[in-house]
Amino acid sequence: MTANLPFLLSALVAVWATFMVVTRAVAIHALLYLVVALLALACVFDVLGAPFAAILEVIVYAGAIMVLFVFVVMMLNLGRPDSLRENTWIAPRIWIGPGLLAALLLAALADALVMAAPGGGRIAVIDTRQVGLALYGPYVLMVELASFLLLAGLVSAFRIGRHIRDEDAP
Amino acid sequence: MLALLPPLIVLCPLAAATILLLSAGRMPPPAARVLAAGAVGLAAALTLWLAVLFLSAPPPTYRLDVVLWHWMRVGGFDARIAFTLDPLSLVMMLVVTGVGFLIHLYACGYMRGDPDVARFFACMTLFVAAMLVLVLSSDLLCLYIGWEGVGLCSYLLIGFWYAEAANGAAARKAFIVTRIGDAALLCGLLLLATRIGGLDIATLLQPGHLGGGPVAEAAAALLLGGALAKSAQVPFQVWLPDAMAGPTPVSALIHAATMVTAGVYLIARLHPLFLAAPTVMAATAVLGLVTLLLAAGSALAQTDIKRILAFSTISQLGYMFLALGTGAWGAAIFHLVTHAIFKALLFMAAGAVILRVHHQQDIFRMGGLGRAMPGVFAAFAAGAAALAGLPLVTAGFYSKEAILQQAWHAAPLLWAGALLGAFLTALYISRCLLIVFLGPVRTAPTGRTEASMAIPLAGLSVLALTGGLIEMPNAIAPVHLLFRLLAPVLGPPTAEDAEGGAGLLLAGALAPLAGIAVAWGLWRPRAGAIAPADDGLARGARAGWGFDAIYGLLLVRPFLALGWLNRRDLFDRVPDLLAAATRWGARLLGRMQDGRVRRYAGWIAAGTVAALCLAVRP
Amino acid sequence: MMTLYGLVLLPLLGAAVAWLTGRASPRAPWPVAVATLVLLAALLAYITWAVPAGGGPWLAHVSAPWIPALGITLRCDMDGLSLVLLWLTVVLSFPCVLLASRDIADTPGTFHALLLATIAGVDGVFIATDLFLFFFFWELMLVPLYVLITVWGHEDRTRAAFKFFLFTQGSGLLMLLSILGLVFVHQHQTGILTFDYFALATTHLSPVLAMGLMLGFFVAFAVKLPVVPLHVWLPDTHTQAPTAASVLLAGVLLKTGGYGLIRFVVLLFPDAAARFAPVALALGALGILYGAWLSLVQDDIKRLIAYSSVSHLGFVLLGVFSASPLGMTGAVVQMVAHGLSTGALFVIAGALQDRLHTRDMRRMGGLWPALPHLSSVGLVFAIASLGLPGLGNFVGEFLVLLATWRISPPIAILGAAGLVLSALYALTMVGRAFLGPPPGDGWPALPDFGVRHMAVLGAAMALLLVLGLYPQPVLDLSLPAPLPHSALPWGPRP
Amino acid sequence: MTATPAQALLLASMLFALGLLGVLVRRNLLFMLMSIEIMLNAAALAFVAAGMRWHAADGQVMFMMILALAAAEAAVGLAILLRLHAAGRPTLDADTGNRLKG
Amino acid sequence: MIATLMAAALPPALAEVPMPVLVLAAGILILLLAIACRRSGPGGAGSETGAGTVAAALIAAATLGLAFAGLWSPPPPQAADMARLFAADAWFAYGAGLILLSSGGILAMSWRRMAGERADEAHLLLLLGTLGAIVVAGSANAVAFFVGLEILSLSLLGLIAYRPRLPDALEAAMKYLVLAGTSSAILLFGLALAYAETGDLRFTAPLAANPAEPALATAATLLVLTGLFFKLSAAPFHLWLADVLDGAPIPVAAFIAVVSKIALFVALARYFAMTDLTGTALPAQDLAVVAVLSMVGGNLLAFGQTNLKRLLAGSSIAHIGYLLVALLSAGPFGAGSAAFYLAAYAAATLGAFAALGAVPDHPDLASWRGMFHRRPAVALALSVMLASLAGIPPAVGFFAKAYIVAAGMSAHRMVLLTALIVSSIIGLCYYLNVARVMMTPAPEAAAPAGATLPGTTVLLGALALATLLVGLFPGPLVQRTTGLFLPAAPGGETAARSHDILYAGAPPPRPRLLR
Repeated sequence: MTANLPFLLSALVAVWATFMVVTRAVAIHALLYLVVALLALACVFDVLGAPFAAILEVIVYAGAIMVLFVFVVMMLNLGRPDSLRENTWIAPRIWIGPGLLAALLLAALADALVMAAPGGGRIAVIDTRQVGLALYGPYVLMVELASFLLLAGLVSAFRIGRHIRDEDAP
Repeated sequence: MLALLPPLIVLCPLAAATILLLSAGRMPPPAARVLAAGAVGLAAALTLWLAVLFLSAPPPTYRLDVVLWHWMRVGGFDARIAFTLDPLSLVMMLVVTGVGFLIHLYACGYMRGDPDVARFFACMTLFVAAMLVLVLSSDLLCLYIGWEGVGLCSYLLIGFWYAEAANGAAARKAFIVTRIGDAALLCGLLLLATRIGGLDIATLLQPGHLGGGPVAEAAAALLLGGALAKSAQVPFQVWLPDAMAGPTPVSALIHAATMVTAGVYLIARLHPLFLAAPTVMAATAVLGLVTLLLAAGSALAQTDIKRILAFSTISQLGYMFLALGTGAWGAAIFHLVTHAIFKALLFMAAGAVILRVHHQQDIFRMGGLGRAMPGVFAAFAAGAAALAGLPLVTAGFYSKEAILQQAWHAAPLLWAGALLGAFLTALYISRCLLIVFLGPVRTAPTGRTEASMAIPLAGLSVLALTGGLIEMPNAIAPVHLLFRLLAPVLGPPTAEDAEGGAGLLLAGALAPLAGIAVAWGLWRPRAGAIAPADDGLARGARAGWGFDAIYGLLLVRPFLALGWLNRRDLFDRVPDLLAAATRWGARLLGRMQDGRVRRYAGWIAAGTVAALCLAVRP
Repeated sequence: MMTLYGLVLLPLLGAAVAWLTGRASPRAPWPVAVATLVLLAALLAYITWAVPAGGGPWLAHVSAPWIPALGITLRCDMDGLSLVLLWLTVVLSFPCVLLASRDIADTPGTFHALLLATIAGVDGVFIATDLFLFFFFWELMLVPLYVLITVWGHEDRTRAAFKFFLFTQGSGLLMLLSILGLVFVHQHQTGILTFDYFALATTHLSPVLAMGLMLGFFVAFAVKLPVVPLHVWLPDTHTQAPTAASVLLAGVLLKTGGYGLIRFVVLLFPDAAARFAPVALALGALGILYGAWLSLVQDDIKRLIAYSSVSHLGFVLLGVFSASPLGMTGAVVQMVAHGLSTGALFVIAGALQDRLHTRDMRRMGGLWPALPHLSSVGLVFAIASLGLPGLGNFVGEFLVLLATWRISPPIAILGAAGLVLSALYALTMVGRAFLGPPPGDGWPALPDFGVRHMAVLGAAMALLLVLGLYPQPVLDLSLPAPLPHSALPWGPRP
Repeated sequence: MTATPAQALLLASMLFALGLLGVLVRRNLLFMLMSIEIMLNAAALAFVAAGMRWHAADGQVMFMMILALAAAEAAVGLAILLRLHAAGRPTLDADTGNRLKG
Repeated sequence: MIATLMAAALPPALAEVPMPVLVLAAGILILLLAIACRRSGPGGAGSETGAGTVAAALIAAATLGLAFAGLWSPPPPQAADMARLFAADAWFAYGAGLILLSSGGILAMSWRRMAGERADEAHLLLLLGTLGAIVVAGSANAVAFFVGLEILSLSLLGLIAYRPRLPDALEAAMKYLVLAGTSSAILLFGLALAYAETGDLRFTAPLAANPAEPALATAATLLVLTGLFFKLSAAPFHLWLADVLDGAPIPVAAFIAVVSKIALFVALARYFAMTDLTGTALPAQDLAVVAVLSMVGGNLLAFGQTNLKRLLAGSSIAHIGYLLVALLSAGPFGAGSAAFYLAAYAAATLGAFAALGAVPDHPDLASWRGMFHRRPAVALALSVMLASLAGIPPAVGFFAKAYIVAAGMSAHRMVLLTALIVSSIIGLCYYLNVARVMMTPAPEAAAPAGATLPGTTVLLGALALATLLVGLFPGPLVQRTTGLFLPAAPGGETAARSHDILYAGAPPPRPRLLR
């Protein structure tokens, strides 16, 4: 039980922070909670024996992607009216349906996980080396393809984001 | 030679009809008249020649089969287009071509001035051809061609003056009412064909081929249905009075002399079948009697001269059916012949009258015409006398007497009814004669009767008076020319009961005389206006005892009303419903796409969750 | 005999030529169509004469691979039944083209191309003996007709064309299910995947299965024939179609339903058909009476004729399911006669509409003096359609009723009652349209039928007369060829 | 003992459900994007946990792929978001102002 | 030969990759370089010369052509089964061939449609999307599948919002982004669960791993299915399709409706290659429900539409349903009929969109009135395409649908076939309605200006011809599509069983429903 404590703690934090993300009215608050959640998840990764993933989670996710979000939030220049409006949009009434759906999904997944619990052997640490070997061994092609994935994202984002400020320009 | 003649005789009017039809109205009217009358005259002459040949050197069995071609031969069923010449068909041919020729001659005069005379004669000649096919056929299916063909011509000719809507309605009514009978007849044919495998009359009538019992009864009943409708007997009599909408020669030829007697001919031709069906025989007799009384009663109340004659025709046909029902085949045919003569005569005389009084047909608007048109008066009187059965001097007396005698032997009640009918017959025809030809003049006649009309009148008058002499009761003179002629077909004439004969004869002679006397008492010429009786009984009688109204109320109206309600076709609503359901579904699904991305995500989630929930915990 | 393919290819070729020439000149397609039909008739005549004497019931055969992977071939066979119906098709195409389509002003090239394409499809249906090929033609012939109705039809053409297409196509899909079911059962039994009619006929089927498969076929053909609850597309379609399409529909297309019933229902599933016969007979009688009844109360003259078709084709159903050569041949004769008489009636109704710009009989009447030729022809064909003995319709109806009487007198009596009703509606039509007083102050001068119309319709009448008085050649031909291994429902060929 | 893969998967499920909840509830596109990131993250966690169970690095390889996707998707998504914001939907409301429907 | 040479010259790590993927990747890089060179060249970024676009189009066309040729290169040596990323089998070759041909068609459609905006990036994105599609079609591994899918998604996003100044395009991109993201996450979660259950990342339904307690495997399968269904736009995951097609430029709409769906369907079939889909067991049942919903729902949706793009969206949903029927008809014909139908569907849908593109900016049905008079060739071509979609002879769709029905019949899928027939009849209504509208004369003789672009004309003509010719002579294509679908890996009982299901020769299953 005690050995399990770090996992439980980080898991609790992650769930709580995620819940806060979903329920916040102010975007920047939500983003910060998201960062918290991601950091908590990084802890979970570490507990699970995936230090490389934990590090990437912190650097790329919490670091890079979230910063991107923060920039955008800054650019949008949201203010008090926005958070007030946001509050009316997340009135309790509209939570019922989605909440039910999410609960059912969780129940079904939990049920499946409990019924067919994946065997829990000892957790061995899979270190960066192993990951690197896998990544540049059998999955090297995927890495190359991932570059095309990023290229596609790049071209798309470039295409969409160009001339964003002069809407009337040809 | 003998074998060649029957087809040739049929061909004469048929060719004329074809030429007249194909000329499509371009033929000048005189040519049309000459062609039609000539063709039928030629047919009549050929028939006479045929008769002479046949009688002088009869074939061994008094029957000659002329097979023209196989009509259909499939699946064990075989029908041929074939003619049989035997005494019965010979007599019928003589009537059809002889009377037909005279009526065509008469029509040449009667229809003068009508622009559509070619169409008229096309139909008339076609009718003669069809009627000849009817009487000559040796196969019932072939007979059916003629049977329907005459019905068609009847339809075309009743509605000849088509501009009048009522004429068209009358024509349709005639065709459809007879068609109901035709359907029954067809069912009878189907039954027989199923049993026998063919409809050859000779095969059919071979003893033991069909046997008796319910099958024979059913077949006979169905055939009787066809005969009743064709011959305007109760309960199908309603079409004939209306059929008087056609030109008078049509009434004379089709609705008095020939077509309406087809039913009589059919039963006489198939009498062995009917003999095997005693119930149907009884029904035939009873229906005949009922018809003759009802129609005679109706005739007594009519005001239209042609309708009087129409009801009279129904009534006289009732006599024939009575005769058939009592097994007096010869008497029926005898009456058929004499009736064809005197009724054609009456119609033609009436037609002559009608032409002269500007197409006035109401007898109460006529009167005193005897002085203006003595010849027509004489002809009408001769016909009326024959119809009434004036004893000894008229043809009608002898034929009716034969029927009465037979009825007495079958059932005295039938005889009594028939005797009452004879009385009524004399009464109504005398009424007609008295009102039309005697008394004060109410409508002044103009013009004069043409020779082409007068000659047939004269000829038929003579026949109407003397035609009966070919067949006399034993009590008067043992002359049995007709019965003996028909014996090979209809069997030997039944032996007459000698002791009752004279008494019956006397009764039969007195009834018409009494009728004439009563008529004289009621409608003798007197000054002042006369009007038809107008009490309830008379109105009912005038309306043909309400059969039309009842049929209309019970059959026609509900049928049409239901049809009208369902005019848009009940089943047609089903696709509409389906279409509406589809549209509804489409709208529903379209509403799902309300453009809100959250909603879309919701559906995705819902689908997933539903699948998961169902799968994980089934 | 490769010429069988010509029956399909020649009209298609003609269609292409008509379409192409139509782009150049609006007057060109009509002669092309006429020439195509003449050639087609010549080809059919050649095929008819080229039949080897005494070569068995199947008169011609041709086969070529099509989709070998699925055992689908381009197999066509012709027996007397096919031959009779092919002749009917060719003969009825002439009035379509000679009388009805000459005056098409709107893109005549396309019109004639579609007309010829329809004829090609119908020809294909009548000769295909590969079930998939049959289905292909079955669906194919709808398309040009749909376009014909949609583009050149009357006021409510869209709905009518829709209904027509949906009903026939939908029921066709049911037939596809049955075809495939049969094919796979056959494959299951023999291991051979084939759509060949003759091979499939040897399949042994359990009663339930046979009934199910037969019903699939039956529904498709019943829609086309039509059989009463499924007839609802027909009145609308016939009413709204342009004259040529009406003639083709009534004259030929409905016959594919009857043909299918004979070839693919009764012969392919004799036992199931025999068990189904009571229902089919009842439906036939219902159709006869219901069609006649509704025909009687119509105001639209084309609708009246359409419902009369429903009534007449009820006899075909009776005949087919009477399971006797008598009924079968009667049904064929009835089909041929109905094609001629109803086709002619549609020509006449179309001509009336062209002249009066209405089909409503309440606005007609007294046309005889104004249009003597048209009216007399109308009368003649009305009489033919009421089944006057001596004309073709009577032979068909009589044989059918006779066959029906043998197995069920009550049904036959109902059928005979239908004859009374047919007289009723036919004469009502004549009375309302041609006879009686003209409405208002008479008709203005109207163009009557000319020589062309009279000649073509006269030829149709002559054919009806010949069929009525000397039907023996058709009777001899029209008995469908039996399958080689299985006996006909009525035993050996007489 | 330490955490089992099952527990980690359960955690991933919870995060996943929460992310889905966010997508379904929030009308603001920014929050939707965040929720999608949460869901992707949950999936990544699940992969890592699964990799733990089999002592294989494949799970982490997949994690990295997901990371790449998350980055790319965030970039494109934010670009669209900015564009929408500039093009007249300043509230970033996903529900109103939709022209494509029906 | 070139392909052989290339294969020989490649580094060993790339040897496993199917040739078209390599060619496409190379082409993308070349195009990227070309664009970069041009932008930084003397003309600079501002030069909107057509020459650059033409050059880009030529490069893209050459790439697609070479990739298509590469399909005939000798199959790469297969790595050990577990680690295999790609399955370059016949099924892949067929799917990739269809994808490449369709992409070529879309290229022909779009090569000046995008003018006004720079088209070169569109070509780049088109190639990227095609690459993603081919990777999806050929992936034997979850990682490869996922990466390919996301390449496809992301390039689609760029393509949908290619003209971001149009609010519709932006809105469509937004919807696609949110929903594709959600569904990707669901898919990923499913893949993760499957990996947790089985321990390998093969892209195949994980049902066989632990038959005793299949709950987790089932959940995983269902989650993966959700992702696949979303991309295939099968009901009830279809709602985005109409909006996105409506908002996207016509070539892009065609790309979504054709290329993306072919790729996903090929992958879906591969996913279930080892699964017994004959019975009414779980994945089969799920697929069947979705198939019915898609057929009926899609056709109903299209039935109510007056916008041709949205109508085609509905039609596309319905056709996915038909394809699922083929997939579920695991008999001798199931895979063959699905492959055949894919080709018919691709040709017809592509043609329909090409016809829409020939009369641009008129997606509204009402503006197509009288098209047979105004633009007869376009109307005729569209009619042929719609006939093919509706399954009317002589278009190829007729045989394709009949083939599917045959497959269904041989597998006794009576319920599905009933739904197929009912929905086909609904489908007929709207296809015919379009044809009817084009046949009704236009009230005013307002012919839309602008002639059809040559690329579109050629494409339309070729597609119409192909649709009719293959419709009349489907034999060769049937031959080609038979026996395509080899199971990815023979292993154990399941594989053997699926082998039985997929091939003729083995005794067919006992008829159940019919007996």
